Amino acid sequence: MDKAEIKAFIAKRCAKELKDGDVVNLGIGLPTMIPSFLPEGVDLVIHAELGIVGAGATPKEGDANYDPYHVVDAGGNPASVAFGGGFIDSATNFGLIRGGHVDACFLGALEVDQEGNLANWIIPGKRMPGMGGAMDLCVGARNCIVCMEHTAKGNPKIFEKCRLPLTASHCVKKIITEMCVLEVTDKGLVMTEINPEFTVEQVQAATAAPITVAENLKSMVD
Amino acid sequence: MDKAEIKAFIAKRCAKELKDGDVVNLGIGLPTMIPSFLPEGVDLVIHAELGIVGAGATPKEGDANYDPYHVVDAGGNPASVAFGGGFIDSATNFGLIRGGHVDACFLGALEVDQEGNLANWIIPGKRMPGMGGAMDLCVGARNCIVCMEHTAKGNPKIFEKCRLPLTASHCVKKIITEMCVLEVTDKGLVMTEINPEFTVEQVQAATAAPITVAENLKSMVD
Amino acid sequence: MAKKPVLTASEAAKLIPDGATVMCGGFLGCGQALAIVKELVKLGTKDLTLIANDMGRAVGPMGEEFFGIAELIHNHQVKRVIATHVGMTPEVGEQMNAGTLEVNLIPQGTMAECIRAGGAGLGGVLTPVGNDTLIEQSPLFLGKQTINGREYLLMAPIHADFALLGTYKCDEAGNCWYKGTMRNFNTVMATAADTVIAECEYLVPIGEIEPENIHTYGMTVDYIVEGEKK
Amino acid sequence: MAKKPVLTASEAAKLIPDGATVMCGGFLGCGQALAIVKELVKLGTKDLTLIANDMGRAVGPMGEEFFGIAELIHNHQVKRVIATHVGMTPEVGEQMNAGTLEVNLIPQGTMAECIRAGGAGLGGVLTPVGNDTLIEQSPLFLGKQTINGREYLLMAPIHADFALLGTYKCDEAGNCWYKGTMRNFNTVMATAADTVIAECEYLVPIGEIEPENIHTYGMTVDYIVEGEKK
Repeated sequence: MDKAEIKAFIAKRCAKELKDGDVVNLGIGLPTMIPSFLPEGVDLVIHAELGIVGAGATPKEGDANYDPYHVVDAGGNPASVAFGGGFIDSATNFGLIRGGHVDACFLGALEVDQEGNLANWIIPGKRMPGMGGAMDLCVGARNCIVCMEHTAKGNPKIFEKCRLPLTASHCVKKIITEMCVLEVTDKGLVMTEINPEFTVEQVQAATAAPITVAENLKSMVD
Repeated sequence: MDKAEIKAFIAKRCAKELKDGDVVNLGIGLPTMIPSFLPEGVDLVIHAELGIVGAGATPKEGDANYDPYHVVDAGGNPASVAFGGGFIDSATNFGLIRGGHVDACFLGALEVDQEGNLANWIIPGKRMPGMGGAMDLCVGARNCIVCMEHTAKGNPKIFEKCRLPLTASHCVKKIITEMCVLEVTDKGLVMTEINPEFTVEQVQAATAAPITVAENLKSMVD
Repeated sequence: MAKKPVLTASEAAKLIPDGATVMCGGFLGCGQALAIVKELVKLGTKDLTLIANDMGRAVGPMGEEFFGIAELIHNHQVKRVIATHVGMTPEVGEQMNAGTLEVNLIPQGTMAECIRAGGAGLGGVLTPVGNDTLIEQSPLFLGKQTINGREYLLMAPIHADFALLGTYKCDEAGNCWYKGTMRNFNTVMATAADTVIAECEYLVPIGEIEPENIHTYGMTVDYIVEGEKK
Repeated sequence: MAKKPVLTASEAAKLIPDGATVMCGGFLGCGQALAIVKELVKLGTKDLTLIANDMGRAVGPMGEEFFGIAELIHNHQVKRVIATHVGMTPEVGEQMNAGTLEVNLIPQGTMAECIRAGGAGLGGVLTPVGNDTLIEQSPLFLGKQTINGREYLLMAPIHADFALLGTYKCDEAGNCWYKGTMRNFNTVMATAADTVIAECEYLVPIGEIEPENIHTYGMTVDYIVEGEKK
């Protein structure tokens, strides 16, 4: 699989986590591909930190709802509200996030560990863009799912313990990569699904934390 | 003075505390008479706990804005919004009250004392209607002014220390009655104005707390 | 966005079991889910805990006998109330004195804020209101804290099993708009209950409430009930 | 209700002295008081502390050079920022590394809530967000508290000398309405500063914004500025 195929593969698997009516927040990059893999009849409420409850498709220049000065997303790009969605202020919006009204958030990680700790906002001395709404989402969403390539340039991203400063502790419930699906449990990481292109040994070699293989290990490609 | 004259006298004096643009909350009864004594050009923002920022005149049956099911005041009576006013939810509204955005609240008291403590919401074993928004207003308004008849059936209402359960402590800045104007200071009650119909001795006799007479004692009737 | 299920007032009332904790929006009945409350009265659902600014009115704006949740009190269906003011429903005091009703009074702003905190995942509310008063004996009072030299009461968040909203317009996605003073506690209550039921006077198509002018967001509403137009 | 004074952007900017703490509504410039900011740049007001979600954009939506408060950073007029994300304005990182700019990053929800608390007279914010992170070293962090078995950070309220709102419509009484995603932090900031200035694209007569649809209440607004229509 090339990079694009890997991303699509992960996004497709992520889509299975969702059911009709779920309120979800999608991080930048890979997570934004998830909605295109939803089965017919599964309609999400896309929640955007910047102030859209029920975001719509990204408008293009010339579209009636293209308004780059008044309706934008958290990246500053033109956005839109879905039919039935609304605009909201930041305090109320993050009240909804922190209060458990968002069913799931999907986001990438620099590092994630077997305790469900997540690091994705800062590399001290190198990059400090800020956490934006990520800390609130990781703590507040009912289900925090990391979706990412299993390794970075061949190096593990899944550890026994994160080394980088955390975004949130004990928040990640599930890790979905091109190799496998890992659940974060009291007893560490449990692999519940595997991509048949890989062996259990290959997954373990690419992971810097022990992995328990579930008794009924399934294929990611069903 | 009969009861009605006494109330009007007090309300008229209260009106002098206000300047154009002030945001005020008026308790039930006497305080609601204050606006009718405002000089020309003094326009208040009347703040209503129930959810009106800038309340208007009380509408009568047949008026276009008479809507007893949708626009009411804290007594459940038909109310209206002034031109330029708005409707607001309770959390935001009390945020404005607590946050010091209300310039003054005028309210009556069962008891008030020389420390500025106020009791006006409960008589244990007899009446317990509830505090409604009174506690928030007393603590939150920049200026909390008690306006009431000086005594109740001849008995003092102004004490060294309140006996009834408090609405709020150290909140009252000024007491305006038909007899005098008292300021609450670090050194106790200071009489700054007197109704020329009464003597200082009469005021002191009607008050169950020591009163210091201001050096430049003025007449309430100028 | 998915449409929300529309129930009759009777169907909605049947969702609420005996012993439930129910938040009721409304201020003296203005902005209250009047039709659902009527059905709760008919059903005789009992041992309710009600969280509401007040207990409605013994007499309605047009002389109606009972207006809003006052009838649940009259019917002895309530075991506990958390409210700010109960002076318009004398039966509350009578039942309290008779020992059949527990009454917890808290300041109006504290109530709004504690409900908001319950819906917004905050650990509590730090308010200067209620200092040196009986509020320090409230079951919601968790302790005192001095911050920057000022004393605050730490009050507990409030959450409920059900919230009944009394709205004016509700669209098919559950977005709500309140006329006049109906909004009061409804907007915070919509965020602070496991199941949220929005009664409306007018059920309108999606789009009729402008996306900028939504007062309660449909994502927090579970069911819609079309009530009576007033 | 009294009308609010209308100033030019230049007059408004001159109200803000060197060293002032200024809250700026806006998210990457959307909902920011762009005209007033431009005048602050011209005036060269210095040693500002800015409180804003981000520091605007180095490049605007239509390729503009600087969009919003990014230009104040570029011009070295800012000594400290409290923000949630500064990735779109690389100069913030550069000045921070050079030791000329203090940067305090806090989570977006915490920022909104701390500003709201500052405007609503609350003693602080108890949030579970930031637990076990660098936020525990933030100057706004006041301590940890366990409530009902869960750990919360107590974060300090935020208040400022000035708040600059970027609104769409503003009526003569100061009531504001925001289009689309302009609202963001503006509504809470309007309550949490000594002096509040509302810049608008359209100054409209009273009544044009329905009393139910006001986003920022005129009673909290001190001055109105008519800015550029976008």
